[in-house]
Amino acid sequence: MTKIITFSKAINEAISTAMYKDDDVVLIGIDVAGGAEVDHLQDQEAWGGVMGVTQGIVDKFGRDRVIDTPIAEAGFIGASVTAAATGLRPIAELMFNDFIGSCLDEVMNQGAKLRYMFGGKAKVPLTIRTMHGAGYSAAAQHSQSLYSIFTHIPGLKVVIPSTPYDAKGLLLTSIFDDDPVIFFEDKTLYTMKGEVGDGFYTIPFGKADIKRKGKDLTIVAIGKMVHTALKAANQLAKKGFEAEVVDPRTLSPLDEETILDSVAKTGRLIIVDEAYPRCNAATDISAMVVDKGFDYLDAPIKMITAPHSPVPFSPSLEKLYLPTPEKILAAFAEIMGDNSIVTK
Amino acid sequence: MTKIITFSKAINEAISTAMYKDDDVVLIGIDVAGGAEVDHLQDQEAWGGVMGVTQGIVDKFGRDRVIDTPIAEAGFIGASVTAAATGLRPIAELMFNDFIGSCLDEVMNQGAKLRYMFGGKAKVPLTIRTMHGAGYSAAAQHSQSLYSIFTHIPGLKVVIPSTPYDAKGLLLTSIFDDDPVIFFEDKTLYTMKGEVGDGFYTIPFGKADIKRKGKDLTIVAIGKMVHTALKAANQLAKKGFEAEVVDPRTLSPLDEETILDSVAKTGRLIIVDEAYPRCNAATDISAMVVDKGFDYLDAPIKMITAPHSPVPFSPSLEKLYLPTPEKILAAFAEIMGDNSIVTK
Amino acid sequence: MGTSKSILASLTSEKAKWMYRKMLEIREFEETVHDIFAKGELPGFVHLYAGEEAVAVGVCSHLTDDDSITSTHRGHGHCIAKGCDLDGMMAEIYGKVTGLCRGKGGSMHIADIKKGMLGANGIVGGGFPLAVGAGLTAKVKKTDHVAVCFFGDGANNHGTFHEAINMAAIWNLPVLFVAENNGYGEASTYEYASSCTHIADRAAGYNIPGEIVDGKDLLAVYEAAERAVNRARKGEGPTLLECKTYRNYGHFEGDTQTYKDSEERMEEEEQNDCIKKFRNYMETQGLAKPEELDEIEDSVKKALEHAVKFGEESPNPDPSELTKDVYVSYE
Amino acid sequence: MGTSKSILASLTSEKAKWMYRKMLEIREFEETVHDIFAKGELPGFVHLYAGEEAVAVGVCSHLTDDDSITSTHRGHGHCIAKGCDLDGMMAEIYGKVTGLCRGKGGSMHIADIKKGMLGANGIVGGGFPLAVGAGLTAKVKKTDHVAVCFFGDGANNHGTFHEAINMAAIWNLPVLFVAENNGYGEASTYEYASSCTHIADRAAGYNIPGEIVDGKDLLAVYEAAERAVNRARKGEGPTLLECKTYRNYGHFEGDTQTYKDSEERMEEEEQNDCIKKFRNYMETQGLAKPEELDEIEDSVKKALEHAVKFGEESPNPDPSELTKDVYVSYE
Ligand SMILES: Cc1ncc(C[n+]2csc(CCOP(=O)(O)OP(=O)(O)O)c2C)c(N)n1
Ligand SMILES: Cc1ncc(C[n+]2csc(CCOP(=O)(O)OP(=O)(O)O)c2C)c(N)n1
Ligand SMILES: [Mg+2]
Ligand SMILES: [Mg+2]
Repeated sequence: MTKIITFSKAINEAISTAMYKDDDVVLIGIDVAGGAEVDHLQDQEAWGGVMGVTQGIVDKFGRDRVIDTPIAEAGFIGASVTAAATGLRPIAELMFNDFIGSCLDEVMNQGAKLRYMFGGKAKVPLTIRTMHGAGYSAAAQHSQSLYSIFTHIPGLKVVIPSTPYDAKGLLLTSIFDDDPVIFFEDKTLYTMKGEVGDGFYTIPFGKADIKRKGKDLTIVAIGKMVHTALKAANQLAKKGFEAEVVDPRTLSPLDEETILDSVAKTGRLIIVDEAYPRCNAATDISAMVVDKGFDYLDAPIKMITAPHSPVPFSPSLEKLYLPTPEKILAAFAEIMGDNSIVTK
Repeated sequence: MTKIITFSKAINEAISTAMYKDDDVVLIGIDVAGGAEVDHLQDQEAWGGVMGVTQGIVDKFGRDRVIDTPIAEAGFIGASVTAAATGLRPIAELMFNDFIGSCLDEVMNQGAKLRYMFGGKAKVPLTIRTMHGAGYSAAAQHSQSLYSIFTHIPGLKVVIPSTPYDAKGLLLTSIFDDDPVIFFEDKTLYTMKGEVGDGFYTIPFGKADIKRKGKDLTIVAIGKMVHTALKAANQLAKKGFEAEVVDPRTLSPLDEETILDSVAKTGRLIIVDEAYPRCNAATDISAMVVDKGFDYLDAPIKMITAPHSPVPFSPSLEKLYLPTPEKILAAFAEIMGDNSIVTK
Repeated sequence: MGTSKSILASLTSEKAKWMYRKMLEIREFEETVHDIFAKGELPGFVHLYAGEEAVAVGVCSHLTDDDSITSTHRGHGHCIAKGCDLDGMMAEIYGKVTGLCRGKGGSMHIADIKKGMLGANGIVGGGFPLAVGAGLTAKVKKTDHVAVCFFGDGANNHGTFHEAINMAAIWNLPVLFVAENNGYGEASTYEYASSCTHIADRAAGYNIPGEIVDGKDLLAVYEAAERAVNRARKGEGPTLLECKTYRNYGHFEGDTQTYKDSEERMEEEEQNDCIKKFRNYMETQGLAKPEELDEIEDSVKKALEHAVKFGEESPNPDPSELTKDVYVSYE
Repeated sequence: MGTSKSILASLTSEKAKWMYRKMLEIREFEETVHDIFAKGELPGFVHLYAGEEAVAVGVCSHLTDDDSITSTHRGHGHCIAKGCDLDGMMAEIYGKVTGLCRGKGGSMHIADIKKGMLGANGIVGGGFPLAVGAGLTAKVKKTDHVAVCFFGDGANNHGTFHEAINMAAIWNLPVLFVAENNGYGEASTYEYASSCTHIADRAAGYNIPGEIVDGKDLLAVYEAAERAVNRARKGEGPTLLECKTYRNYGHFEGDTQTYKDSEERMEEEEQNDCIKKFRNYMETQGLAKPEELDEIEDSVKKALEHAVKFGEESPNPDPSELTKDVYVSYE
């Protein structure tokens, strides 16, 4: 059975499903319930996170398992690491991924390294949910897309869904995975609707999803950029080119095979990544393809990313900041040496 | 006039030279002097940093300008950001780059973004010196090479010298630059000796240095890896191949032109980067060359990096962890399809 | 208003009117933003300072442009009290190139370095070390400038609170830490999130003075801040000043505030309003005539009308601004 | 040794001998490591715990394997007191595959989860939140396990101290924060870096008990820790226990310790040695005969000889270990 629900609701469902299934799953973060210890407040009216994504969870599972924290990211993310190592399976919410600045040590030097440093004798079944992405005029400290940093760090698994269906299945996989996972939610996708399966289902890590089939061009697109890529693909189709849109879904592990197979078929690759352009997932995927699939390539690999600057507040600038279908078309026109693709 | 001194002494000289030149330059960090307020301790016996790099500086400039801090990286790095914005020109020491986990916010969300977020109305002339690199059995939390993370972040300039000469000149450029700079010092290079100029000199950012000329292969190598690359180049020379070794010296800004020119000449590129393999400087440079110099390439670009795992403590494993000349030769043999390069 | 004789004596009519005007500017600014945000005309996240005016104004009344402040996500009040231009602020919130940050910062990042306003801050706790840095510059350069760090009760539990206050204390820096305890961090109460009874109680752990004042009472804030700023200027080190206050609006615009009690709101927003109380005080003490105060009100209203028009009508930043001012020079 | 009657009564000869043995194991371990490091036979950075034995042993004597501890860069003493195997520890320091972490952690990362030893830590302040996490598990799972966080006087100024203690306090977690105030963080004195007179003074800011004991007096630590652990087990929340102590060696091996005073060293290392004092106490109180204690000494010496031989002779990790155990499954 499936139904049509929002991205936000899909995440909410994954959390309750996991919490029903396993008592060790707890939800922890700033105002994940909201209003702890407020007398008159009924739990069903609680905030459920600053964007309301976890609304209703405290109602079902109580405040022992839905834990509001002080504004102390190092404190509660660090605590979640050892809560995981000592028997719980926490879902910790790092409200905006930009706040990693307050708790990188706990993620990078503790959570990600325990298993290895301890010779395999520790496990850290921790999922960190976090919001990212520009487009809401949230300005430079609330709009970043920092998954490249986490992809750089060994010991973390990095998940970034583009649809409600994927969000639910990947979040359930994350929660029941025995390693620390960072789960990225694009805040501008929360209201997006899509078909989602009922009950418990998982989507394996390291398996890309081909969101559209094509033979003339491969577009690897990350998170929300999948939709930008699909728009570009539709426009290209009108011009007689069939683009294949590959959604890696997890950046660590990365499904190299699916990407390489697609490029082997199309000979051309454009990567769309909303992140800053240097040392990002786009460069990572490009370098991988050049290393392992050089002979498949008929043209340079193009990367459509943000410019090398912080996210501007002004909506007029932010619009220019983000990758667009037009930028994808222009890149394709360039590698095809065919300007009519953009002019016609 | 020049002289032969260690990498460590070259950095020490750059700091004193800058502090003599400009009273606004201050040195701040944990035990950068050492022994603050210890009665019997003469300043000339002070620690001068955990590796002794800043020994003698407090002697020359006093404790008003050489400031020991508590173990509070967020505190003193954050303070350095606004000390810079309000009139000083601080050199802050983040002892090991691994400790960025305690102060990423101050670097990424404050220091790097102020100028942009404030519409160009702030300047942040801050230099953060930090140690990196494996090879001393310092284990997973004291051996990382995290410059890729900083290269990802717009607003930071990223410097990584490979010789005493470059270290002094680049550090002086850093200190007098009006933007935040992260200056990486490989701890295993401190004892390396080399020729260094007397007095004040600077080396511009964004200008790579060709450490060895060659026509058959370009090796772009970062920091200490320059020496690994030079060793490989010497071995290759014996086999009749001339490798060009390019040292970018600054990763942000990156001298794309010099790299592209070299690849245009050689047609082959190997990048040596001690960092973790995903989303690192090697992938960044590879992707740039594929984007802008695709037609120059006769072979896949190979990247010699650490594996995707934390740095192991055991010396027997750490040796395997690091890039070596042998790994470079093997990669070259692979792209030449000529196994005799490694066997002979 | 329980205020000591010394203040009554030193408080000139001019200063009192300046403070009244600043409080009104803040209130009017926030109510205006509230209205236009509700109409969907403003982009981004907005956090309003209405209700807490006495804190920013009482403290900043002792500062000059050479003194620095650091602020929070709820920064409009601090900006106005520190002398930022209303037109430039409003244009910034509209994302226009005439904004104080050329539209690139927005509500959460308004700054004006020339006025000593080192920026609102999107990171809770971000301001603590930044205030210490300004204090450090003052110490190294041997000026008598002071730095003020405004922060919320929620921020009081962030690690930077601890690191920064300890540093300011051991270095005896001219920094004033001003807690704006409005009872809530987002939807969490102060009592839930903080293990201390009063934020000021934590001062003892740093061997610095900690003081609690009624943050709704402008003169109480004014007086306590005067003492603390004087100590700082004289090289006597930092102070932790806790102001008990209340925010009239939600955490951000759009917040339904289910966690607040309606009686509590009534009392705080109506009976205990800092502006009403101060107006009443000025009138009864003869510091200003009602007409004068009405005139200020009118003038502030006009200033805000002007600011909105200015914000609305100003042009967007040029596309070239997108990548400008990331570095001094760097292609 | 100034110790209360109740302890005298409850302290069995067996327990006393166990504590004596553990302190000796630590001392002997550290002196052995000191010697072999000086010979250049050990890789990496090593920080020795000698001089502070009474703290780790006095606290851990109240813990079982189900209780957790978090530790520091100076972690050998905590490991031994918590029951880690000496052979496995020494092999770890040698980087051998028989080490507790298969040689992949080293001195700064020795851990043994089964023993409740959640790891030494290369990050100063890293242990605070980790201890809270173990305490949180105990609370959620409703066990009576406790967690202990050992930390240095230097760490006391790191932001994690503040965040973690506040969290433990508001949630009333079974966590004991044990300050090992040895007077120095690297080459900086406690007095320079810390604005508080005593670390325990900071407890008041979290509304939790703060207590100061002579960390050179095993029984003083033992007694105070007993109270705190009992409170924690009964659900009465966290305690901050400050132990005044001294490290006999440098910050790390190789440190010339110019910042220390030679008289101070003499007094602390010789006159005020925790092990000598406890041996003396045991003898005068009739808790053990001198011969028994000599026998323990011999046995510990032998155990260390065995550990060194084991460490030296054990094989290096297989090359395949390089990329193993980064993930459960992930090619
Ligand atoms: C490091 C960090 N964590 C969380 C947030 C999200 N956040 C923004 S404001 C806020 C509440 C702040 O409360 P308080 O300090 O009391 O200030 P107030 O809003 O009451 O003025 C939170 C949690 C943030 N911006 N930064
Ligand atoms: C976050 C961080 N900053 C700095 C260091 C470097 N460092 C290692 S130990 C140490 C001193 C610690 O002092 P203290 O907490 O008193 O412990 P002690 O060494 O006296 O046992 C420092 C500064 C570190 N490891 N981690
Ligand atoms: Mg508040
Ligand atoms: Mg110490």
